[in-house]
Amino acid sequence: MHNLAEIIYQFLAGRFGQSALLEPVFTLAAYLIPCIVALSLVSVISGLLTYFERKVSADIQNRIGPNRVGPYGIFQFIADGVKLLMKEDIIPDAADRFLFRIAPYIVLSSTFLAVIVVPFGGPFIIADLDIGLIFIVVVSSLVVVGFLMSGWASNNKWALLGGIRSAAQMISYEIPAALSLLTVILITGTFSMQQIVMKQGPWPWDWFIFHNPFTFVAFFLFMISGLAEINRLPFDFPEAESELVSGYNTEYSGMRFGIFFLAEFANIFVSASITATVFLGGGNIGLDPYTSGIAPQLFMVLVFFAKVVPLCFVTIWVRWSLPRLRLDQMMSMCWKYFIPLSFSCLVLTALWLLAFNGNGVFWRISG
Amino acid sequence: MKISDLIALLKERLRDVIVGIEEMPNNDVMLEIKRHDLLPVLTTLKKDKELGFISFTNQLGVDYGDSFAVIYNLYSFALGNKLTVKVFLEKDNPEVDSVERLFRGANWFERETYDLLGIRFKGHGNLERLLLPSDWEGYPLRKDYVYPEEYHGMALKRKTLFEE
Amino acid sequence: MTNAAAQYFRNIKDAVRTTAKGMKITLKYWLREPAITIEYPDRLGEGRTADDIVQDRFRGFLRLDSSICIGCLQCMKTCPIDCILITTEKIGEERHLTRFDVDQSKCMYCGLCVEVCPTSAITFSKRFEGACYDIRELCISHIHQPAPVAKPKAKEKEG
Amino acid sequence: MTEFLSDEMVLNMGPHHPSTHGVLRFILQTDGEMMRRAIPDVGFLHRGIEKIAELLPYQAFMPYTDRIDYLASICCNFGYALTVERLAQIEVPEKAEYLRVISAELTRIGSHFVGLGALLLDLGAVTPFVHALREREVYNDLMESLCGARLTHNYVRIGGVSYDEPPGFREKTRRFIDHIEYEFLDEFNELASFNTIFINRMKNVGVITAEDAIEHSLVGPNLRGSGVKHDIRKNDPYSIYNRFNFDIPVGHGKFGTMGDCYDRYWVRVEEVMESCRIIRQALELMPETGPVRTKLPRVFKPPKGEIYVRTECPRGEMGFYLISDGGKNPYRLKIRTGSFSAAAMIGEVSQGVMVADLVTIIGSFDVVAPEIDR
Repeated sequence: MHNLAEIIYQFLAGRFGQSALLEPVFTLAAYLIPCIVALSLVSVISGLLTYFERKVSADIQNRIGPNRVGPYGIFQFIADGVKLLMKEDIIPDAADRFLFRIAPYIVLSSTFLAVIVVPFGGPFIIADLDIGLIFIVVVSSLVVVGFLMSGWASNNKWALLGGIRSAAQMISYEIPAALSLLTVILITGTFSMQQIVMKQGPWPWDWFIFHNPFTFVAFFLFMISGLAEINRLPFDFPEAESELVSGYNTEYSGMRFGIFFLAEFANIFVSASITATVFLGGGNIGLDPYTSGIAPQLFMVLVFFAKVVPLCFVTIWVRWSLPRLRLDQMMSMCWKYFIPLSFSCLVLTALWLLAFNGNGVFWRISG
Repeated sequence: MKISDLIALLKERLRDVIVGIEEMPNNDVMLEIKRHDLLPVLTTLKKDKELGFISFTNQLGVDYGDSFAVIYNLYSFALGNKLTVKVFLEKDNPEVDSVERLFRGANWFERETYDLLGIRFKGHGNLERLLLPSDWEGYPLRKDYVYPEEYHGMALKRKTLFEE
Repeated sequence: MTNAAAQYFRNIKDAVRTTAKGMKITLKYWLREPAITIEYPDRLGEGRTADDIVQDRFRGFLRLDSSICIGCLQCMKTCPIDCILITTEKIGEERHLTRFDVDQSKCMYCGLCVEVCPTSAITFSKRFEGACYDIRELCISHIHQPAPVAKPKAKEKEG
Repeated sequence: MTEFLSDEMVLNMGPHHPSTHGVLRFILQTDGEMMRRAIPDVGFLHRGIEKIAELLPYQAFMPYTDRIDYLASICCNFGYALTVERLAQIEVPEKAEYLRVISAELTRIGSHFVGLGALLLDLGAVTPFVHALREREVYNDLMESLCGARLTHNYVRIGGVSYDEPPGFREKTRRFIDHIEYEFLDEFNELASFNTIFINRMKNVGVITAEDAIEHSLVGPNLRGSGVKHDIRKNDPYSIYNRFNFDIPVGHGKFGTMGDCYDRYWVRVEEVMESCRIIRQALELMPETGPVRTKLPRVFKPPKGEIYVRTECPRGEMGFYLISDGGKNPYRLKIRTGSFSAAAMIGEVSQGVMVADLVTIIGSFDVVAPEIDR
């Protein structure tokens, strides 16, 4: 298996020589360095996403948006982060202090765990697990634990309602999201994210979204259930500021709130990158990600982000266009529409593959 | 309906109970009745097919100095007429039948009148202060009301800046 | 049965159609419509001040032209919240204004004093930036030393 | 013991809750997301306006009427001025009547924009709210050029209005209402009103039958939303409203049952269009010049008497019951407002709905807290 850790390990081993003493150090470094780099990268990306969101919403609403810190206000997120860090960290008296404190980290870590298997294009993937996609599905549902914890520990009824809502919502929408991802797995036959990217091609007709009509539907099903998974409007029930004040993070302040905030935007990025990887070909430019030179590899990264950023924009755009559903409508939407549709997509894709010998609609062009 | 016709109709329907009936400015009729007649009269006004004063638009209490009064403003969609019903109450025992059962909308109006004027409504389901805090003393809209200086240690008047 | 199925797909169609319509509008705004925000207070544009962004009739802080004030006390009497305090004294032969204070922290900018003034001595300025660290700064004295009141013209006195 | 065994949870919604439109408090008895009861608790904004009226001369009370319903201050000014004028039988100049109607209808548009936008904001749609407020900003500028204030206008006086129209006012107003009627509302409806999610949130929620609405003294758009065709401007015309040609929009179950939240919402949207019609006609008919104010004696004393005058405010009928003892202050002034009965009704219709629906219901009644408390 190729991944960043291995490359770094080999680089270190080549530089300092093999020895039994240094091996654990190399291994640790090989795994830690990409993790730290990727995580700080994701933090910066989610910070930029907050800026992006504010700017887009301002444009949609005839406003200007952040424009004071740095050119066009681009460093606004840093100022916000500094402000949040300096704020007092208030823990309510009646709160369960231990749970209250660790809940944000659980939310954040489950988000960042998913980043591990996201292929940023080329060889830039922290760990290309065999079970990559399943890993993401599993890890992203850990967020629920954090939300429930924060809702319960706050000892606030609004927060509790928010926590319960998030549990109900995320567990329900896990199913259509996973099922629509499975349609692609039927085609690839592997869960490995890097393999999924490599099985697609550089051109739109090579992508799995246009493989057959049912993956096309599955793409939109995944997009929407992804919105529900990451608690974005029209599915932002756990927060629902006009109903539940601020939902699970009502009682949080300072950087603990900032961590929730960071996790929310990191989630947008993760969701968009999964969509880009699975359905839109990720960073595939038709070359082998490992053996080609550094220039094509960086171009792959560029291609990957060129796909992720529009998807992030769609997430933000939807939020500023639509009202929120009601809880029961959200549930019935999931169980009446999304799960049947995603199941039928799965079955119909399987039948398609049987009938057309595993080929897609554009198999003649894409070869 | 013309005001004179309405007065004639009301006189016919409520012959025995009318204390006074007169025209008011703005196309209105003022009907004065005795306290214990209030509920039957309003019931007649509402239930009577021809009158049909089904809309309870307003209710207020007044402190006339030597007596209290409760005034009801009704409206009839059928006739297109307004009607003002007035009941005088004694100063020392301001109590009148509640019409909450008859007009559900009167609920809060009566609570407000109780709150601000201290007129009690017999038979009201939940006669508590509505606008003021439940431990407020006195009834502000009474003419002899003295404005308190403070409430729970909070000063109720700001010193003017001119005193500096 | 077919009805229900048709309804099912019609629901999906409706949801997609109306959502797409709404998103088209927001996209149009994102791409095209300019911001209408005025960047108060520091980026109002070339040579514009806070006074320029309000309309001509704007009811801002009260302003007194003490040279034409006849000391009739009408503004003080008509003020619903008593935010004007005027004292006059007879110094020598003439009446003098000794005090003309307006408590701008209390004033509700209703304009009754301006309307009632027979000589238009008290008028609205366009100033509205009243933020300060001490509320006492908002109690503005318009007379610093006793000033003789203006003689009312006969005609204006009637009005 | 049963206290502990019941599934009931008491939630305290407000007074500082994002969607209670001002300082309004509800005590919710809920079973999870389902609500058993919502008990409104009002009075946080009680300023004793009726008591203040007894302490002030007739003209000096005018600025206080702004504060009854701060979103529609001109309509409140108008109602109070009308009451005093009818009692004292003061003639109002022709031009002042037109200026009053135009400004009152503009205020209705501005007020409905806040009402509609805030409802959408409660349902999570932020953009339509900001768009509605953007248009309200134009209205604010118009009113500022007319009377110098943006929120508490205090424009109407007993016996007229305070200022004549500024130059260019007609042109600007015409452009504003053209924009509202032909461009903005279409876009707003596409963006928000006809959105499936929005319709599903609104339809069949908080249904009030016509009988119930009358029984509970509902007024204005809330009453008309239940299908009762009753508008003071038509049924008991005041000022010069009988000169204009306009319709009374009523709810007819556009998407769900008659009298649901969507009907109340839609009645308001249609009322904006009707107001535009009235303003357009009034701008045509308004005389170019003329006095705008009748001179009143400085110490104004209306004759002894009692009067009840109702006017149509954006939140329904606003009634002023004025008792004059011939003195220079009102003896008693009772202000009956639309939000007052609407707030009482919220407790009635919100039994057995979800918490999210309560927010919808509060928004659809378009209550303004100071108008409830006065």
